[in-house]
Amino acid sequence: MTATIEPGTAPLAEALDEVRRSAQSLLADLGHRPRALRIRAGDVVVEMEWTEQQAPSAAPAPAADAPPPAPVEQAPVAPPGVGVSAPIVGTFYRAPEPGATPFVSEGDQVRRGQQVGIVEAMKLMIPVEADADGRVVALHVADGAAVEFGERLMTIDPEAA
Amino acid sequence: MTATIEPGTAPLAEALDEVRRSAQSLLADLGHRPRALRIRAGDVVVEMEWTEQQAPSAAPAPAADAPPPAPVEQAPVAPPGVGVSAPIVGTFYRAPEPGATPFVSEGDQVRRGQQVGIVEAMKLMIPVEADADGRVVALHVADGAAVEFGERLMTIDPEAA
Amino acid sequence: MFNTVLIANRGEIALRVARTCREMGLRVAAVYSTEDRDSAVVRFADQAVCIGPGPARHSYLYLPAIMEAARQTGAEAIHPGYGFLSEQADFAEACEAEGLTFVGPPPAVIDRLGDKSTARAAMADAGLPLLPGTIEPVGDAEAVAKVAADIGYPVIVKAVAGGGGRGMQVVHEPDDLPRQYREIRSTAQSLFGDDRVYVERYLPAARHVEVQVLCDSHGNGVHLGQRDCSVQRRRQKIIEEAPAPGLPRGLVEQMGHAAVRGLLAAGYVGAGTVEFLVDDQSRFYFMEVNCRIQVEHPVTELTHGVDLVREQLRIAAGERLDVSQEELAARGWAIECRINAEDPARGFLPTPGPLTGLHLPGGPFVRVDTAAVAGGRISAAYDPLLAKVCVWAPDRPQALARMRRALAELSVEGPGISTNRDFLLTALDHPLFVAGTHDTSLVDRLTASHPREES
Amino acid sequence: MFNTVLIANRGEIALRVARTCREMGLRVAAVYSTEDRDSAVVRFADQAVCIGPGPARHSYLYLPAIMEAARQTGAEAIHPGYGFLSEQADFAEACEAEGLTFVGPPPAVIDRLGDKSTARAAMADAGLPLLPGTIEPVGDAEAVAKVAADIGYPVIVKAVAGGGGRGMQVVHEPDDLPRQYREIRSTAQSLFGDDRVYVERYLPAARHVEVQVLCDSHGNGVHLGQRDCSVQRRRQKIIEEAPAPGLPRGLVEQMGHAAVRGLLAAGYVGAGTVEFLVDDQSRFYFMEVNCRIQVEHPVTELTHGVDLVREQLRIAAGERLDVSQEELAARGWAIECRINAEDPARGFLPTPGPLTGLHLPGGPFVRVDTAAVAGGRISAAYDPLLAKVCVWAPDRPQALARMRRALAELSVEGPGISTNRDFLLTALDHPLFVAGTHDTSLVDRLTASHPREES
Repeated sequence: MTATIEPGTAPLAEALDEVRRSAQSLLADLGHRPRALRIRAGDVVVEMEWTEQQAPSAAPAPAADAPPPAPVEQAPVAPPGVGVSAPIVGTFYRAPEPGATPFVSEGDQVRRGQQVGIVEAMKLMIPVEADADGRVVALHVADGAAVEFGERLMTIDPEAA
Repeated sequence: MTATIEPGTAPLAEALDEVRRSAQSLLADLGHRPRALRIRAGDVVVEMEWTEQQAPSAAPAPAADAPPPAPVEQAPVAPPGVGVSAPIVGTFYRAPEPGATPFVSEGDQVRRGQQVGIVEAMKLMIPVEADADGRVVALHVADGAAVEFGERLMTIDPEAA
Repeated sequence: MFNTVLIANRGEIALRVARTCREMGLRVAAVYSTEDRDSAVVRFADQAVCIGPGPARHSYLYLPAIMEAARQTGAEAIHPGYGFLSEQADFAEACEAEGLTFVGPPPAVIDRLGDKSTARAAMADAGLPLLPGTIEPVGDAEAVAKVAADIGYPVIVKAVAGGGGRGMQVVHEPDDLPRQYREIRSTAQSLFGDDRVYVERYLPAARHVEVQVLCDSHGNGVHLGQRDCSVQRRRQKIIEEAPAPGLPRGLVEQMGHAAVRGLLAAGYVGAGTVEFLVDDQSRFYFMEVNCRIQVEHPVTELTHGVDLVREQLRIAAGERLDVSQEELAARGWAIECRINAEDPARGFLPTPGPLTGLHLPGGPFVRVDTAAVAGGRISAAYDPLLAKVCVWAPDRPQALARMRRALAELSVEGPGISTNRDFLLTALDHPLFVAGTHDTSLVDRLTASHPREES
Repeated sequence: MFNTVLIANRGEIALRVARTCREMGLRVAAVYSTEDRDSAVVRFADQAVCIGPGPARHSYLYLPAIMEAARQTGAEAIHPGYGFLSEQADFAEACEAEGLTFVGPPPAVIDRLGDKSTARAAMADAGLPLLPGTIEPVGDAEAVAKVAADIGYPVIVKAVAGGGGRGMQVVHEPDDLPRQYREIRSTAQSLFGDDRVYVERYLPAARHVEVQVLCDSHGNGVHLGQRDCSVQRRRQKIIEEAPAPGLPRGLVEQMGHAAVRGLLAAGYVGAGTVEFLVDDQSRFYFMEVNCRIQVEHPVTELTHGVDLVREQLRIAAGERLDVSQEELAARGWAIECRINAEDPARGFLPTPGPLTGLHLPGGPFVRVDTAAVAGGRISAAYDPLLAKVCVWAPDRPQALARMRRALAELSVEGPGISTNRDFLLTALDHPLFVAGTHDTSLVDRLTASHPREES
């Protein structure tokens, strides 16, 4: 956390007071403790660091709401439910052939093991199957798109089975 | 705790006071101890760091009682009390000259500023002085032994003053 | 030159190839298994594609996935590294079929030189000395016994399709031959799906000396001197050096020329290595050809000042060698130690796991090739190579001293992880190694006397 | 040879010297201030002695403490590194008085070459070309004005006792001279306690080229080629390379021979550097001598394959040079970039603080000299050099590409820490630097156009 304040020409003591007060008030307003704090105003700099272990005072438990580090290649937010992943790197097709009816569309009920798409890799047509009974609540990949191994293609809500 | 002070002249003392006071007041208001603190005002910088082990909690003025991070090569356990450290790397002597009575022995009462030994470095005889009023409770280094800068030579119990 | 190169490998060699690509201004496309999601090459690459789960046969060895990744990334060339698909003629062929440049020799050459029988025939034709034995596979136990009697015991029976230290058997006594012949055929069948074997004289006290060769697609070839790789545990090299210590000067040149002649005759293109055995009377015998960059290539780079991966890429792009044999001079001495996450006291059992701390050697004339980082992990799914520590010095004694210093600087921490660092230091200090008169039996001597840790 | 060497320094150079000592089988004694308690060399050394608090004048510059540490550790020789006491004749004398070997030239030579006036006289006597100007210090403003008028403006007024970029002033106009003359004298008095100054022609567009020399105590001297150190910020070098680009071959040899001749004439013993300015017509002029190992010595080590610290120690032990000028050949190209913990956008203000993360470049032909480790800190008490990243390649374009790749691999993390990495990359990419036609004004060009960070 870094806060930068425009440099002022006030004498040092005043500037120091201002920066310190700023730090105090920022920390108080925050309600929790950051890992590090740095406030600079002209020549005056206040920096603080806290250890990870230190209990963040009266703030709620941080571990509970801290999201895990997101893998770089994962889709930003996956909806809840069971994901159907690409079984191989290749090209995803929603339908058995160009122009044909897609295997599934959003809202469809599917059964575990039911074919819901195809990934083509080097002329190999690898069927994609539903991992659970449920309703298709989201399709994440367009027809004909390149997909990596393990990439989430669609999401099934098993509650809706 | 580390305080880094750049060399300078008269107005420096004032600035130093200001920065130190600012640090003290910030820490007092904080109510807990961060891992590190750094305040800089112009050429004056005060930096502090605490070890992980130290209880943060609502301890009183932390600067006063916080022991410095234990140096790796220091004697395993230093008895409680005020340490008297070698002012320079060199040879420690307990007495003003060979055969003479030692400046102090275990159990002696000493006053702050009283000479309690000598460290010789390249023919320079650097007096070692007591840092506090109290009783010499332990001598850690033998007469004629090589000592490093900062090595604890003896311990004074100020309670016994 | 290409725009984008796909690196069909993992670990330190993937990163090493990526570094050279970057320096040459080529776009780097990496592939990774789910085990390697956070690997160094993934972070380094311009683009990275997940090609499958941890087990290599479903990812790094799975041809359709690699080819798809190349298509998706728009790669024009594929660098296979070492291991995995690097010596699979099928893979080189698939690249050709897709219009991709395979960074390595043509498929037919891989085929011919990968089969030990045809490789021996090709090298014999080119005038390279072979150990007494058969060139053609031997069809039955009686024929083997006859050949063995002719060339004298001990003999070694080798699978034609073998490699990497697997599929061979030393036979010391005629009485053992029938049983061991049957065993090796059955092993070869199960390992390689090919039970053909051949027989040659076994040299118990030989040195493993190999010659690094570069051949361009215009019929030019040069060699970059020798590497001695005699320090092996279970036929896996652990210490390599360049040049080979104690070889007569004439022999060095003879071997170099023989290697170039052999590979040019075979139609070789790219960087390749011709492995020889050298006996205690400084006679050399062709053993096999490796159609790829080798783990130990850095020692040659350090002595010759040549980036071998750069030369591979240039050759693959159809460029000519830009150095002549006369210009290629070795300077000083280089040694590589392979740091494996393994426990020498438990039979070199791999010790995968999280890496909580890692401090690598640095400073003058030290090179470290690794994909390991503190906070990462050594995967149980792949070989346990953790880092290659390489040093250079003007002469061998200084190089040895530098390697000891560098290895002492290395620190690897993690629950359950141990390394062969101390074992390497012991090997470096062995009087035979110090004298440079060791042979491939060095590690056996060390392990025989090595105290086994209680477990 | 010695048994124990005390290293009277800190940071990367202390570790670098320690590494060579270890390789030579010498016991390593380190000294440290309380700031450096957990430093790399303290961990590396066989013995380490705390010599004082953080401020250098109470520790690394405090002669009695260093001498005591040498006594306590039983050191027979002291290596001073660079900076601190390395060019203090007093220190070399104190070593002599205590029967210790100072790893550097004799005190009288340090004295003579440390004084710019006597150094210029000595080099002029040895036939080295000097910039037009005075050899003797100039006593008053009138005399200076007369000299300046003779040699033509701009001139540079330099403190006789100056060095490291401090104590010099460029004067462009005769009218400015009296004031600037007074200023530089007063600055020199306060900085060095010596207000003597001299005058020479100022070259606005010169290149800083230096020659690395080794002289043994038997009257033999060799040079190890040139380094170009023209990329400087505030007269502090930040990029150095070997050889110097674009110098005519004849000039290279002329400068090399001149440097050796000059140092041998001065009675030099050890590793030393003769700094020259080279003007845009490839004329060279003696500037000063550095009586120590230099920060940028690795680039010479990489091109020449010589461990310069090893040579320093051998020479200090009275051994003869074991290489002749004919055998010393440069190979390829080497570049060093100094990674400083500083903020180029804030006038290169140092940014000390804890180092929470550090990832160093590695792989082919990359060398990193550093004492920094993740979990450590960059101290505000000393100069902000964090690491020296060095690369080697067969030619300059490849070396540049490799340096870009290496710098891109570097990552430094810590609250408040920034580095000059991106600034270095910008400098490397400047068309003048790429062409190798830059001079010492390059950084000024860059900072003039460098966007200042909004705050």
